Amino acid sequence: MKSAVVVFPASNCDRDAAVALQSLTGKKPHMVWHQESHLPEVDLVVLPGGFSYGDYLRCGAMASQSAVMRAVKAHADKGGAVLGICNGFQVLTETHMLPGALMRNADLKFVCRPVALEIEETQSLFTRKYEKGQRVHFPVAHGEGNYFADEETLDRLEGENRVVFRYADGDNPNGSARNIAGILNERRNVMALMPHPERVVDPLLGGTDGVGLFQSLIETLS
Amino acid sequence: MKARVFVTLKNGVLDPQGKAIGHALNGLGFGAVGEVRQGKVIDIDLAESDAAKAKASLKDMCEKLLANTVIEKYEIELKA
Amino acid sequence: MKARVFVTLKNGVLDPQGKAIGHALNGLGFGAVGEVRQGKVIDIDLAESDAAKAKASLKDMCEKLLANTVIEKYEIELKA
Amino acid sequence: MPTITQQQIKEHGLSGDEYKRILELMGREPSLVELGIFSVMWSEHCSYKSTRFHLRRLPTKAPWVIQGPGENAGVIDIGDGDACIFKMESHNHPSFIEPYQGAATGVGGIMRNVFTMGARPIAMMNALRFGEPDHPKTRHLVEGVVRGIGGYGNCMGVPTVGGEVNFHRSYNGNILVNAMCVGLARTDKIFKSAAEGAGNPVVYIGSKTGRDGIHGATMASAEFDDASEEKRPTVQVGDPFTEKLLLEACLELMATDAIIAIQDMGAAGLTSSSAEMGDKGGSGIELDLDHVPQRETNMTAYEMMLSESQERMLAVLKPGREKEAEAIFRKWELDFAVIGHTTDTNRLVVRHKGETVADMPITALSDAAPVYERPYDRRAASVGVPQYDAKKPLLDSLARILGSPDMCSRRWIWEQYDYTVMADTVQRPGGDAAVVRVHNAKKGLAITTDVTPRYCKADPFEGAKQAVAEAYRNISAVGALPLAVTDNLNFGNPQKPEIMGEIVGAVDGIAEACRALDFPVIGGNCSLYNETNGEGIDPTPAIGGVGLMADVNRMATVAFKREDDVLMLIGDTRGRLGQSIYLREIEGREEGAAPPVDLAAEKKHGSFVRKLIEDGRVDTCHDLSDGGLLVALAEMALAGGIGAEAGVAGTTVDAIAFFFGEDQARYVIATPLDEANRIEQELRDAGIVHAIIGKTHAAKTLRIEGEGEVALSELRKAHEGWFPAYMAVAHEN
Ligand SMILES: Nc1ncnc2c1ncn2[C@@H]1O[C@H](COP(=O)(O)OP(=O)(O)O)[C@@H](O)[C@H]1O
Ligand SMILES: [Mg+2]
Repeated sequence: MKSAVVVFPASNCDRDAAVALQSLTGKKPHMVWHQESHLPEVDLVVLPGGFSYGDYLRCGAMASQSAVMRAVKAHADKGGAVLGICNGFQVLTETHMLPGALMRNADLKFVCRPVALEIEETQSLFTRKYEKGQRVHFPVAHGEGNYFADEETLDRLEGENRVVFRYADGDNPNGSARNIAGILNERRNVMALMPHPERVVDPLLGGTDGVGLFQSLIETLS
Repeated sequence: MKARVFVTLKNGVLDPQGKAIGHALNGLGFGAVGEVRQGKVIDIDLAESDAAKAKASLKDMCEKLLANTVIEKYEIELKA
Repeated sequence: MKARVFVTLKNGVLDPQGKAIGHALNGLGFGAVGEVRQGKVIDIDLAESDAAKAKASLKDMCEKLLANTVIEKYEIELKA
Repeated sequence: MPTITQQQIKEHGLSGDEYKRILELMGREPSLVELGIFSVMWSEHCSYKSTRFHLRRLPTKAPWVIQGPGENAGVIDIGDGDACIFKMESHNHPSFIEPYQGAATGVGGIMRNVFTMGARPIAMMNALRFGEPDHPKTRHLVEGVVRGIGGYGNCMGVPTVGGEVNFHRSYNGNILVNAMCVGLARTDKIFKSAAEGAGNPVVYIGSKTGRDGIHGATMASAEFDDASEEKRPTVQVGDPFTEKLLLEACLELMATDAIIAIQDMGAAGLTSSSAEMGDKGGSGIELDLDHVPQRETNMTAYEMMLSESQERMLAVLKPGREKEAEAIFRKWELDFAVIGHTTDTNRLVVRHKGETVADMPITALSDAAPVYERPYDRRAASVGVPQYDAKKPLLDSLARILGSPDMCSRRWIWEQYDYTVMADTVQRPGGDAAVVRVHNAKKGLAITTDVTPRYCKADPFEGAKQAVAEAYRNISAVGALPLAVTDNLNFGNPQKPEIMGEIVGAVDGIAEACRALDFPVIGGNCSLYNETNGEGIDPTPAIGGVGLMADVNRMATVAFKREDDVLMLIGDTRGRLGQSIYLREIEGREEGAAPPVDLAAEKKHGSFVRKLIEDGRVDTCHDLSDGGLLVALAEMALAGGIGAEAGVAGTTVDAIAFFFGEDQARYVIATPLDEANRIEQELRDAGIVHAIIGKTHAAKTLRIEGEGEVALSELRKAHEGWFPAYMAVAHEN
């Protein structure tokens, strides 16, 4: 599987994503600067976590206007896989490649801790190595991860099995509607989540629950 | 020309910040405070003297960047 | 009564957000955009019909909570 | 030429004698700009004039020290060509005025100190002191400081991995915000600030200069804003986004060989960075302020030289390399300007709008700056063994202590910090020391900050020794070898002999402990005049320690891991309750002698424990500090979710003193029985006092012989409860 990680000004989990991809795929991902208007030939594009543009104005708003996002959109339109993590999720909603918006956490505080997630949907290239209903722990680290969409959109997401990750009951760290932690686009080739799978691929760092996500992609895209 | 843009949450979109402020104000003894909503105000210096053009351009800025129209609405005010 | 409170940075105080927005707008081709400053607007429902009293109370809220008067200034607007 | 008035001299914080000295050094009356430059360079903050004489006594050398005090940060060799660069610095006063921005810019400032030397920051720590919880300002300050630290550090993508927090009335009017940054570089790629050679371009990089942080009093003439008549605030606002770009751009430039010297613009911005670079390089510097990127209009030379706008750096490049450097900074969308050049005159010359506004010998700002041997009075240390009610039920007291402001869980704080970003945090907040792995290696760095101000108040010398010893213990307890410290000396007004006596005592204590423990001081910071209405803070010499762990797979944590592990107490327990947490929280008194520190025992016990962990024989260890043995056992049980039982193990010490005394040089380890037997024999052979005090057990309780038991869930409720409940109350800003 060939992959690329997009780097926006003040992305800061770009290295973490690259390290995880390299250790699991054996290949160094391409690092793509936000001003590039073309992507290299890759199977997967990752929009990493961080504070693109300092999270100023709205998280992900300015990054969504960058040249590279037009290329990412074209890649997705051709059926290429896109994974957004944390700030990457915010960028994808701002670009309207995913529905809804990520608002300030309900208690207004930045939160960093491991959370329990349930795998809702395994019919996806991102989660086929997990079992339906499986419980995993990924860390979250964000101030604005409170997923919001109107009721109609939420119903549609659920009806089309596009809710991939849900915070386990009682462990919703940000007030997200219907405990939603990660969703798919309609075509099911773009997925984003607030928790950080790339931070749980090494037993020393608090677990390996994130490996399944990358393995799923490798298996499908290689 | 100076312009002021208001970006506020649409009705029906939950506003955790506004809620927290209302709560804190009540806690501080401001019992008369009911609903509170928080938004942004963006003041822009614009090198454009034609009001209609300025307005069109500001609207474009709002749609493209300043507001996320999924959750927010905006108002534009031109000054002097 | 409804009130609107504007909280903005005092002149001279660095506004990183405003700076970044201005920069982004220029980057999007809005060349006429000069300085940009970002502030907050807070809309408050107030169970108080006396305008003078409402104003006094809002001023108190600004001083105590809504504005950080070390770096911010505020304006109060009463509506209907 | 303006004539300097008595009033202006006073407003610049200069004494009559100091001004006389300036006249001698200049051979004429200074201009206002020159006076401003003298005032900041001769300030306590920049010149260390009250402490410099004493700081010379600190041990600063060791074979592994690459750079001791004197540069932007200290540097140690951690093997394989890797260097660890770290420093701690205070941002106390600004954080009291505006907690969010004060703390945020404190974090930004210390990060620049570290990356200006070529290091990528890999971990942040913070040592915080607030007033008593009931003080009307405390909540607002806690909330703002924590949010500010997180706001800046999280955006930078550097994990904030630990720290310490105390509440005490002595900080009601002067909180302490000390931030520490640890970075990594290659030993052959360390950048310094000596601007050697003449004719080299001086370049300005980063954010534009505004009127931030220029001290109000000196600005009376130009202070009002014409539009609103509002007084210009002197608070600096942090811009972590720009700092992140500055970090990446600087590291990119540092990968070339274009830089001769580089220094961040911290306190006294352009003035101190240019003067210090010229001084260290033995050169002169000529600046033309017309080229300085400016955020505001009509800035005067005085304002530009004294501005403390954040996120700026000054560098001296090799001639001809400007274009290459500029391209890097443009890519990162940062300001870049050549604003001067080095000379061979040894003078700082500043021009603005075609006029020379300052022209002064650089040595007048450095070597010739005043050094005071202020009179001091080392008052007698507090002594005595305090009385206490020996009948109070132990476990009730434990629950109260675990739920007290100084001893409760800091989760509310650290969950607002991203402590896992960079994917190398192998030991998170909540343990003795944080551990971050060296990227792509097996080794790691253990980091801690420590000081117990109530001990320092009772006895500055023993208290300061204790701060160093506790840092040493915390690092040893995770299995790392303590290598070096940075200190942050927070005190009251040094012009009072009793405060100066505290400073002298503390410096001597740090010096003695660091020497005995092979734990040299490679950097530090002094924050004096922490006083309000004549009331000084308790002496607070915070110690930031760093240690090296050869293999992060062999690391101990405080959490109990198995049932039926034997609990071994290492070190001598006399049951010293003087100045203890128990005495303060349960008896309501702070009195008696602070626990004495036996440095030989610290070294011996620390080395013993470290060896066990390094050899992979022990994975569960906690050092004993605040609250003593029982608090440590409770923390170990709560962290692991495993209960335990313990007793006084045949000693004659009274149970309360045994379980809550704060004797130093102690650790608790937990291991399976057969390993415990072997370790016991080795302890005996080594002549180390020790005792088997109990074991972990299946029940989720803590049971104390003769005292009954308490459910872990109850202890957890007390421990986790206080902070969130305290912060949930609405407060004014
Ligand atoms: N301000 C803070 N920020 C982050 N972590 C903190 C802070 N204060 C305390 N902690 C963490 O809480 C734990 C307990 O702190 P403390 O009781 O001071 O430890 P010790 O007694 O071992 O020095 C440590 O892991 C420490 O890093
Ligand atoms: Mg400890």
